[in-house]
Amino acid sequence: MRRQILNSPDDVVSEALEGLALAHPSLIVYRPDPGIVTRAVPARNKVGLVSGGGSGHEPLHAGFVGTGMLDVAVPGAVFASPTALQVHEGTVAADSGRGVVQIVKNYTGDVLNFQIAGELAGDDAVRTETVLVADDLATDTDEDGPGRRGTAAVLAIEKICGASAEAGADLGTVAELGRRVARNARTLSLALSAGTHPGATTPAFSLGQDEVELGVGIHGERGTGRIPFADADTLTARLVEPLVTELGLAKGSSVIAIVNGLGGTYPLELHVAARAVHRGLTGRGVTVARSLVGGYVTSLDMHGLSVTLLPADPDLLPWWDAPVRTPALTW
Amino acid sequence: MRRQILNSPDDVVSEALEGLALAHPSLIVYRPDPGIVTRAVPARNKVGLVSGGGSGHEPLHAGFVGTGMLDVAVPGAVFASPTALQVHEGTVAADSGRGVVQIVKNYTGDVLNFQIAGELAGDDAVRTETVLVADDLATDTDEDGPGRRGTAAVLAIEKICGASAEAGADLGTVAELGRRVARNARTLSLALSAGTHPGATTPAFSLGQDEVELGVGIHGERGTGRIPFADADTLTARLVEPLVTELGLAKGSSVIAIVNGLGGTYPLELHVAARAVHRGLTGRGVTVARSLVGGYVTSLDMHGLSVTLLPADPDLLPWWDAPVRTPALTW
Amino acid sequence: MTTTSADIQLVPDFGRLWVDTLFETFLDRTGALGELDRRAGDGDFGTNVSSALRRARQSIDVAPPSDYSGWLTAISRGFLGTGGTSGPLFGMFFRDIARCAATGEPTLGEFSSGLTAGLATVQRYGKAQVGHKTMVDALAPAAGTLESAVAAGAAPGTALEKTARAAVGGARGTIELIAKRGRASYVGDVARGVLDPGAAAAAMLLQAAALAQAGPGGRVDTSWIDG
Amino acid sequence: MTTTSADIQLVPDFGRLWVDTLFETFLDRTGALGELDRRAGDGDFGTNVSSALRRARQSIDVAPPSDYSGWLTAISRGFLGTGGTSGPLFGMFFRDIARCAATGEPTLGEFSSGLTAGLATVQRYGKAQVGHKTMVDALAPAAGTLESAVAAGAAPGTALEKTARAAVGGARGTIELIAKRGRASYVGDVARGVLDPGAAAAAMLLQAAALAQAGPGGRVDTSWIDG
Ligand SMILES: Nc1ncnc2c1ncn2[C@@H]1O[C@H](COP(=O)(O)OP(=O)(O)O)[C@@H](O)[C@H]1O
Ligand SMILES: Nc1ncnc2c1ncn2[C@@H]1O[C@H](COP(=O)(O)OP(=O)(O)O)[C@@H](O)[C@H]1O
Ligand SMILES: [Mg+2]
Ligand SMILES: [Mg+2]
Ligand SMILES: [Mg+2]
Ligand SMILES: [Mg+2]
Repeated sequence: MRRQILNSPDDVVSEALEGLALAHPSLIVYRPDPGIVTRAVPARNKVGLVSGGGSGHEPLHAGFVGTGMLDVAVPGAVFASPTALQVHEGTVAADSGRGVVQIVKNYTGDVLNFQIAGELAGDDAVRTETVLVADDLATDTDEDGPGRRGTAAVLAIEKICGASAEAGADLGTVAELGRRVARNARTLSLALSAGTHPGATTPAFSLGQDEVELGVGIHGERGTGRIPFADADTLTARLVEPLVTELGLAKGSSVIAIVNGLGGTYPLELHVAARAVHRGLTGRGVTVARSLVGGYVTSLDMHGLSVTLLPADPDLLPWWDAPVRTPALTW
Repeated sequence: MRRQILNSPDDVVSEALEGLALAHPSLIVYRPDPGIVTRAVPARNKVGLVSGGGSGHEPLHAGFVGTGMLDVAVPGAVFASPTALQVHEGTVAADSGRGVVQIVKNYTGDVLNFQIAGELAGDDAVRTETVLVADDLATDTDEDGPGRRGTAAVLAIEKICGASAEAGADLGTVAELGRRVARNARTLSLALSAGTHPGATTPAFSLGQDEVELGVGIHGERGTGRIPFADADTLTARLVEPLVTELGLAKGSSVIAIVNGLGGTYPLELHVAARAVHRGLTGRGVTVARSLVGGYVTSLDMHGLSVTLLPADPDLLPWWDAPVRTPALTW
Repeated sequence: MTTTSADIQLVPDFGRLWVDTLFETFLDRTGALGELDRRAGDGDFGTNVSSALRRARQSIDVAPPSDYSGWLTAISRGFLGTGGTSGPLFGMFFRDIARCAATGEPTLGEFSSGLTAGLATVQRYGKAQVGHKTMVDALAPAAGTLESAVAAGAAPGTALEKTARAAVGGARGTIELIAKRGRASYVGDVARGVLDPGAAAAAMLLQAAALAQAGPGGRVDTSWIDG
Repeated sequence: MTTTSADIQLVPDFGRLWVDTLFETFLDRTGALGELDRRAGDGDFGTNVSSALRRARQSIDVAPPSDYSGWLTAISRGFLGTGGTSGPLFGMFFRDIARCAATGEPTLGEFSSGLTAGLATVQRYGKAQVGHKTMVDALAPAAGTLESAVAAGAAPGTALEKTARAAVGGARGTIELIAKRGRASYVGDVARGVLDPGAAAAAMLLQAAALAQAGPGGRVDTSWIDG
């Protein structure tokens, strides 16, 4: 039985956001009603950036509010979309007159509520553009369906769009940049065990001792297949190889790589995996132009990791490198 | 049975350090022989700062090498002191002519090997001073013994001494500042479950469903008592109250607070706890001048947290606030 | 050449009357609606509707609306501030309904246009067709019936009565369907035999509209949802 | 007034001879030493000693030492680059031993001073007294015996032989003790009846010194550690 450090499961999101804001008073403010997180000092005269979605993926998104990244985060309940009104309030709060880019992970509820919020914002004369993040290679099927899920690539998009917006780019430019990154980035994940929903006592799914779940999402759903448990190098290769193939990476390619812990992966494990990813890529002649290793887009306390690769077009790197100052990402 | 994302347990530390260095090439360099992590660009003409100890506490210490914090980290095997020679090499590497402050957590092996390394460094005409970190309130007994263990306060000491050294303070001044912080900071920890040693399949100790281990250390050792499982506010109060009493905090006091995850605590939990710590303190009229919330001084994947309180003497705050740029702490 | 009844005003204060009837109608029925979602969905539909209406009531209590558009906007916002798929869809549906009147209370024709627009919005966002076992199965026949009734010159009371009956009929028809949209679509054949809760709620709100137009003394009969 | 033997040189090439004998002596005994640590400690002593000696051998192979100090420094560094409590303590012990000779090979008096200094260093760092069931229980009688022998004018061979015997006697004496220092101190009475591995190793290295001085042909008899 899993236990957690919580008060009431119903209050976990609002209490955690209050805690986050108390820890970063100079960076962010949490407004419990309507349930949004904004910069402590709102930006002026720039394209606004709003993102959000279900909670349980911390530090995403509230941890990425700040200079050089988001203006506003709109967190729903655990694994549940924020409401259209919440997103609407967040969108309006993100506007400083030059329009707002909504960065939306591809999940039915999120897409619906952000779309509606955009329409409502139009009533307030706030122009909006949407960047849909759909990077999860595991859900890349031809079938007529909801399409690829949005996972850790959202971090790269928030970072890159954030830098571009901070530098003064206009609404269309920021959105187009985000869409380009969204088109090019792919992610693949695996888990040794699922996360446990606040208030629940057992993980969302369970695995045999010899099984690893490949292609997991970040909402406790099972993956697309099971592979044998193996050492870090072997497991990591099961993520890197399909990504390399999908993105057509070859000798001379250059990528931005995100090795992301899913919540229950501790630092030694994650850095052993990061080394394997790095070696796996450089061994194929692919340069790792930039990399980021840490628990950024999580699924409660899921024990696993995701690898995101994004071809490092030369014009992207300055946006990636540009200063950022948020609770969870600062350089 | 717990499983981990590893290759050989023997290689976990060196592989993880290689991974860390690959992720932060502009900040740090890992030298596998003799087993030290240095800044990518060594500082010149400043007091050097070296720290180290057993691994398994990541991001401590290698994650804190960089401008405004450590010059060199010396990681041992998991939960085992680095060797005297390793520490010696690290100490010499940290020296840029103005001497080196060794920051040592109070464990027999660490104390011994750092002391010897200091003596060996003397042969090389490197002056050294030692700051012994012994903040763990749970091990504060009158008995003739090894004294309080060194835990998460080491982070505050590395930050504050790092800033002072970076600003050009001399050896004695940096060391005296560190010793003052070490005297004044106290930490208390609890765990819902122990971490699992790389290569092992069961946690270092196990607890009943209604038990929480109070006063745990960071090496898988049991705590000093068991308390009933309860909600986050109640559990957190069991850490805050003894600290407040020990430090004589009262209405009007002001503290720096570190709410530290022990490795297996995921962000929602940690921020719910941070809120409780904050409210527990402000409810007593104690101002939280600064706070830091995250997994900084861990014990593998131990599920638990520690709270560190340090009276926020006005002259400490500028050192705390001074810029820092390391893999795991940047502002 | 027939005369339409498009320009006839609905009863004075129709907005307030409808909203009051709505609260009344749903008051003790969200449990039953939730139960339907539990049998062929994820079980949250009842909570979603009740919290939407609670939110609407709160805002009405704080700032009582002054006209039709205000009353219906409160309902719209209540749903837009709620989760699930039904929250945003009903929210946007009521937004179109709220906007249908040029000024003050709507004419029957404006109301009919509002219903048609609301249906179109739900379909634009939800991508559901008739037969997919969703609220569309109640709203589509209702909107069509009202348009015809207006074109045929039916009086508002009769027109709205017919509309409600069409909606209830459409909702009941979902019992035999397997779902192609929403959570119920994940359970396949298991949903057959279960009334779609969203369709049921859509029909109930049109029953409430008919009663509001008919005037006091009546009661919406929702016993049909217990099937 | 007696004549001391302090100024007599040990055999030429004593450093190399001692180190070779050391490797020889410990080669197949680290398993047995580790077993002692397993019975009353944490079991890593054998690995610690063998990896210290392996490290020393490597550095010697890469850069062969040119004098006594160089040979013993290699041993010191081998231990200083090793874990456990014994690594740093033996490392610092051998550092003092390596430094005892003014130039070239040591005199008997210099060697005696080195042993006494090494003991003091071990005690300074380890805070162990005689009777605490540690390497000190072998080193202390050895250092005392050697000082007396030098003062009494004993020849180097005899003096080192006596020293080794005293060390072995001290080590064997630890069997009856319960530990007050080191990991064995955590197990209390369980350690009684078990020879302290650090004391055994200390005695073995002094046996090796005596044999190096005595010249080729001999063999260090370590059968006593099997108890
Ligand atoms: N794509 C859709 N278009 C129109 N209505 C839908 C759609 N998906 C679901 N619904 C309606 O929503 C109802 C369920 O609402 P609710 O329980 O709030 O949503 P969820 O399925 O997200 O839990 C269903 O009974 C159905 O009538
Ligand atoms: N404080 C001390 N002073 C001197 N010798 C000690 C001390 N503590 C332990 N030892 C010696 O070290 C030996 C154990 O060494 P080792 O196994 O390497 O250390 P650890 O106990 O750290 O695993 C013991 O047998 C004992 O002789
Ligand atoms: Mg539902
Ligand atoms: Mg739902
Ligand atoms: Mg041992
Ligand atoms: Mg040991």
